[in-house]
Amino acid sequence: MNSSATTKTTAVLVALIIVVAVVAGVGGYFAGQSAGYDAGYKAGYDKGVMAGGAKAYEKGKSEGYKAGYETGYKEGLKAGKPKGPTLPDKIKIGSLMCLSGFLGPMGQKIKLGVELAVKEINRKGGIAGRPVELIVEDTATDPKTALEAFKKLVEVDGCKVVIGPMASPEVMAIGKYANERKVVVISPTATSPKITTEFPDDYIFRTVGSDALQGKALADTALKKGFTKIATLVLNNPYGIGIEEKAKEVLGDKIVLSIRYDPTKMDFRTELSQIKDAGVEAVIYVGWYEDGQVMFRQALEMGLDNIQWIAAEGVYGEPMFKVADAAEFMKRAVIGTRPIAPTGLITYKLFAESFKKEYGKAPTMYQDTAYDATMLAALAIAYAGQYDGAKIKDALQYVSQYYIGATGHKMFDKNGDQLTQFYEIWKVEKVDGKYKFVGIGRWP
Amino acid sequence: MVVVNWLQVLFNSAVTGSLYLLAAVGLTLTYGLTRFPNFAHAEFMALGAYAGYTIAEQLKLGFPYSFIAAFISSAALGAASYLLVFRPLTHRGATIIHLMVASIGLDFFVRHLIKQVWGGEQLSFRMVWPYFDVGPVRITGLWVALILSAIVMVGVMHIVLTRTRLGKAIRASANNPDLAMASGVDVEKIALVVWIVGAALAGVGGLFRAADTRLVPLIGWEILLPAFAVVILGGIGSFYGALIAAYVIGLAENFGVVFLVMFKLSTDYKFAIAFLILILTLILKPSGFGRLFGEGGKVV
Amino acid sequence: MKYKVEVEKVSKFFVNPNGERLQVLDNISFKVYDGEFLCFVGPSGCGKTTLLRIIAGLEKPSSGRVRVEGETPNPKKIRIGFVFQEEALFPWRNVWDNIKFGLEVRGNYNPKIVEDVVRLVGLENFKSYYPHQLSGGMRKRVAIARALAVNPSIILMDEPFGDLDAQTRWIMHKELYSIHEKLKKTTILVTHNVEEAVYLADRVLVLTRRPAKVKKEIFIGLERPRNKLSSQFIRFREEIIGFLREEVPEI
Amino acid sequence: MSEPLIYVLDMAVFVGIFAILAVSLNLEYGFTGLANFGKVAFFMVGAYTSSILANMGFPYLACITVATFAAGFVGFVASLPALKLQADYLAIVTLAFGEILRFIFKNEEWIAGGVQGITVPSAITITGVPIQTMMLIQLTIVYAALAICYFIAQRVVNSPYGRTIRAIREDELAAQVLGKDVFKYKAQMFTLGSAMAGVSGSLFSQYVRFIDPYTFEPILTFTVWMMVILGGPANNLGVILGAVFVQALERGARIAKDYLLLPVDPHNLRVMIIGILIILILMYRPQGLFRESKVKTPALEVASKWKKRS
Repeated sequence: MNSSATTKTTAVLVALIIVVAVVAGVGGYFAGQSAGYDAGYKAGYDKGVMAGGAKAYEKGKSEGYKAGYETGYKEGLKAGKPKGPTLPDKIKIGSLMCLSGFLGPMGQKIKLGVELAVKEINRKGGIAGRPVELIVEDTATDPKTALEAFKKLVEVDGCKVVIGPMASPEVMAIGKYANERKVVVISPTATSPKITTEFPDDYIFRTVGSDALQGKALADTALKKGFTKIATLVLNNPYGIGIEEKAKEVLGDKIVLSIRYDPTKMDFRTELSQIKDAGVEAVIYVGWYEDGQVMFRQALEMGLDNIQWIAAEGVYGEPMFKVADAAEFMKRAVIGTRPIAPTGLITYKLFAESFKKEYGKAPTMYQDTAYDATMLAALAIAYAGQYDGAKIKDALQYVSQYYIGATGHKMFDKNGDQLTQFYEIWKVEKVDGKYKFVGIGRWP
Repeated sequence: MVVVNWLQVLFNSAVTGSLYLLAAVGLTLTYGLTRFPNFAHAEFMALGAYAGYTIAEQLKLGFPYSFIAAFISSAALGAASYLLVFRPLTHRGATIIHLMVASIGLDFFVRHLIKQVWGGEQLSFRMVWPYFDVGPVRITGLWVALILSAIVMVGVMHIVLTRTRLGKAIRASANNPDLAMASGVDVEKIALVVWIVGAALAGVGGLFRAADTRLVPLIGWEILLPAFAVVILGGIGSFYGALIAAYVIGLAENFGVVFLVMFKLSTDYKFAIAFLILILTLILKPSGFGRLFGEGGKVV
Repeated sequence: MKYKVEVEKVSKFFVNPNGERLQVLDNISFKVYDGEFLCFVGPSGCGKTTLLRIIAGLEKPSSGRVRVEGETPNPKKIRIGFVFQEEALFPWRNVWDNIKFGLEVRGNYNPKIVEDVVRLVGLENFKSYYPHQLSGGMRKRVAIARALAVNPSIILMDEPFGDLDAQTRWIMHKELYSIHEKLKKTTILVTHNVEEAVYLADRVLVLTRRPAKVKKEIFIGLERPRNKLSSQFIRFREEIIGFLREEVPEI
Repeated sequence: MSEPLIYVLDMAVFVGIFAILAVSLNLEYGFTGLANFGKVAFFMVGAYTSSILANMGFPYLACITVATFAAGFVGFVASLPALKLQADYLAIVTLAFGEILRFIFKNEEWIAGGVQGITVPSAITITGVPIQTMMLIQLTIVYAALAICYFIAQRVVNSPYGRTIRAIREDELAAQVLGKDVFKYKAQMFTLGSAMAGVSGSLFSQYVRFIDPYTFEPILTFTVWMMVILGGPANNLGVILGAVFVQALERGARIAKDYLLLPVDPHNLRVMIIGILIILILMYRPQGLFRESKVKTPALEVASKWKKRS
């Protein structure tokens, strides 16, 4: 039997199994997904291995998984059985993004992740047959404006679920109001540990790990490599400082030089000279694409590629390669961490394919978490069966236990933080004249 | 113990200073001539940078062409600002405060127009510049180009200001428009020339800043206050004062970073150094270097 | 007799910081004869300087018109010697270069002309000095020389000696008097120093508070050089001060 | 359920907070002619002082009082060197001063959390009250403060004192000649304006209940300037209407974009419109949409006579 036949058989099998296996709500989603996976595995194993083709097995598995994943979503969203008061005819999901201001450039990109999810949901028939309307508001990277925009979403549009806001201070600013008005907030990017302590056990969720975890991951990576003289170079904002503080806590006096920089300054030569002159073995670096591109280019120019740089996830992504010098520097000197799913990333691949089909380019950092946040919101609404903040909040806790998204398992703990977060350790390689990220390890 | 490569810091200061000089020359001349600080100067830099980007990256014509594009587009914006906004306002008897507020209005307008055209996303130049070591100092092609541009600009400006009738009139008008006018200089014509040249130089400065770092709509606004510090320290309307002040502030910022790191303070305060110089100059010696060196009879 | 300057019904408005129109000159008319030395006195801030600037063509009147030698004043066309209230010299130019600036701009620089005016104001030994190396009185001489160098049709002086000490001012009054005697240039001088006005002027115009109108015209029929201590001199002085006091009771 | 009313109330609260700022800038610029481009600095001092005290457990009245005095004091200290400067220098110095102050709040974590910001415990907690009622309570507090500030501003500008400061604005030299200690008057107005900004900052922090250094960028100052320029300097009612207008435009753009299909991003468009509007107003109607209010005191007669004479 040839492999294409195998695939076809698999798909048919999967579809059959799913139709049988689907139950209501998230059960349907979950069942669909796992059934698909099982079916693919089984079909691939049975047919593929029997035919002696490991390739066919792999392909069968992935095809089956894909089909199951697709169908699972579809069924999961469709099967949201109205319980009690029905869902409105049109389901409004709000989103707060930094479309202008300092994080504006980043927000413009992350918005695409949210929009992709909404498009997919509507293509699959919406939530229990109701189309989703997405309302995106600009926060101008400013807590005050974020709060104002949030109020607009809540009071004018009547949104009960809001994806965003992006920056931790913005989440801090809207948190209290969200709790008062019982509106579920899922931030795809806010990583400050302060959010956990400030808003435990409430309406604030996030699909990204707290900085405290990643700070530890970075520090452990440095320890494992045996560095004893380390510099930290971080953004002077909650993201950078959150990680820096955790890293300092772990590494203690191994850190000999700490520099916090303003990302708008963009002239880092003298800061980099300082690092060079301090004679450190490694630099723990926390930045974003925006300043990372410039920082790495200037670091290469200053000849800092002879020490090890350990970077946080802010600089993980294709845009870093747009600046040739920055890419070259990353190849030579940078390793880093980034949050990943614990069980491999076929879901990410599917997300990336869909993204590429929609926008013609590869997804970048946080577009995946934004996508997951939106998908989770939709599934929670479907599961809750009514458009009510408190119900959706409970449903969100429940569906997150089964959801495997672009960034893997997204189970929330009782604080609305990620229960488990694994980090991949990556480096950059140049293959056939093209730079790419390669995983070289995992934390913990 | 913190080890410092002072030569490198010195060179870095020259890079920073050259950028500030390009940004501040037009600002100081227009300030002297039209007698108000033009906040929209920030957008002269931004427009030059974006125009240069379009030529170099979107049309792939290369850096020299983007240089010309930056020069021309900012010059046009400078001329338009003067002819359509500031000259009519002056004719209507607007006060300094009105002119300042109007320049902020213009700044908002142009910045968001740029944002509308090029989008808010960060853009960057893909050019790769060679880099090499001279002794202990690391140097890159871009920095050399920047410093050279500043030197060439200074040389040309110096010859124009001291050798040509136009230049002498510019220098006189920027220092004391009334006196120049009473001496028979057509100050309005000179003002137009200065707005065009000043904006064009700012555009080139913006282009270098963009090539050195990246492009965002706020690119000009980010270095507007340091540029003001240069203007104030150098004495308003004084080209030579600005020349000295730009490098003084470049030095202060870069050496400041070294000390900030030594004393375990955030290097964020780097900006504050320029602002502090600005405030102290205004309070202690409002005429800045212009007077300080003018007393030697040479500067201003 | 020929009029050198004709001011007809000139009014001037400014827009204040709130956009309110602020009138500084109210329907002012007068004529200046060729070779006359005319002084304006008036309360501080009444608009004297504005009036002078309008005559020089540095500003335009809101209404009315000004004629200098029958033409609308324009510093590019009509040569005007303006001596500013504040110090107005280019600090990077030495005495010689400052004086020649007006000629340079008009493209008719001639060392002999400069030489003449330098001698006239007695700065022969200071030609290569920079402004900061000179005393206040000498800087005023440079400013006057600069104004004279372009062979102006009229000389306009805006409180030129306000910032000098009494003694130097004394000397400058004498200097100015002798220069005027020599050249017989039509001169308009704005001051709030009544003594200065009576000492120098053929005619004094007293202006009212803002918006300024011509309050009184006084011909100073005294022989020159005048004695500041003579009783007639003091009578003229007290008369003008009396008019001013009506405007500003605090004086 | 959606409650558009809350959104309207919310806007009203912000209008109130900004109106206080606009009135305070009006005192400085509109009546005294001071170009304060660092308004946000004093707003920030008020907000941080109030927040720190609230976190230490002080009652709200104490917070707002201390915030007012703190901002007034900083304003007074800043005014001593700054007010000797001419308009353009003053503008640049105050702008730079605000930025330096912001850098300090941003980088010194021990003051108030640095870049992490600081949350503000609510002074008034009444459990079981619907949000609308809470909003109304907030609204009452803010508008009471606005009323007091407005009242003080009106009293000041319509008194003989107000006459003097207007005279200073019109002609500093003349005022000086008339024996007025111009510097003292300016410093007093600057201090008063700063104190009012402190009130506004305190109300802001209490309403938003979270502040961080990013809230206090120079753009906030310019927003207030727009309110004053649009509303009409030297007209306290006008600048309040200016505040209403700017806020309404901002929120209007937010809502309009859901219903209109524009080829331009409405946020860009909004700022572009404001930019053009500022230039046009300064060119064709520099007195603002509303003219300078006439002096209203028993001494009106005297004042108008004085005005005519000058």
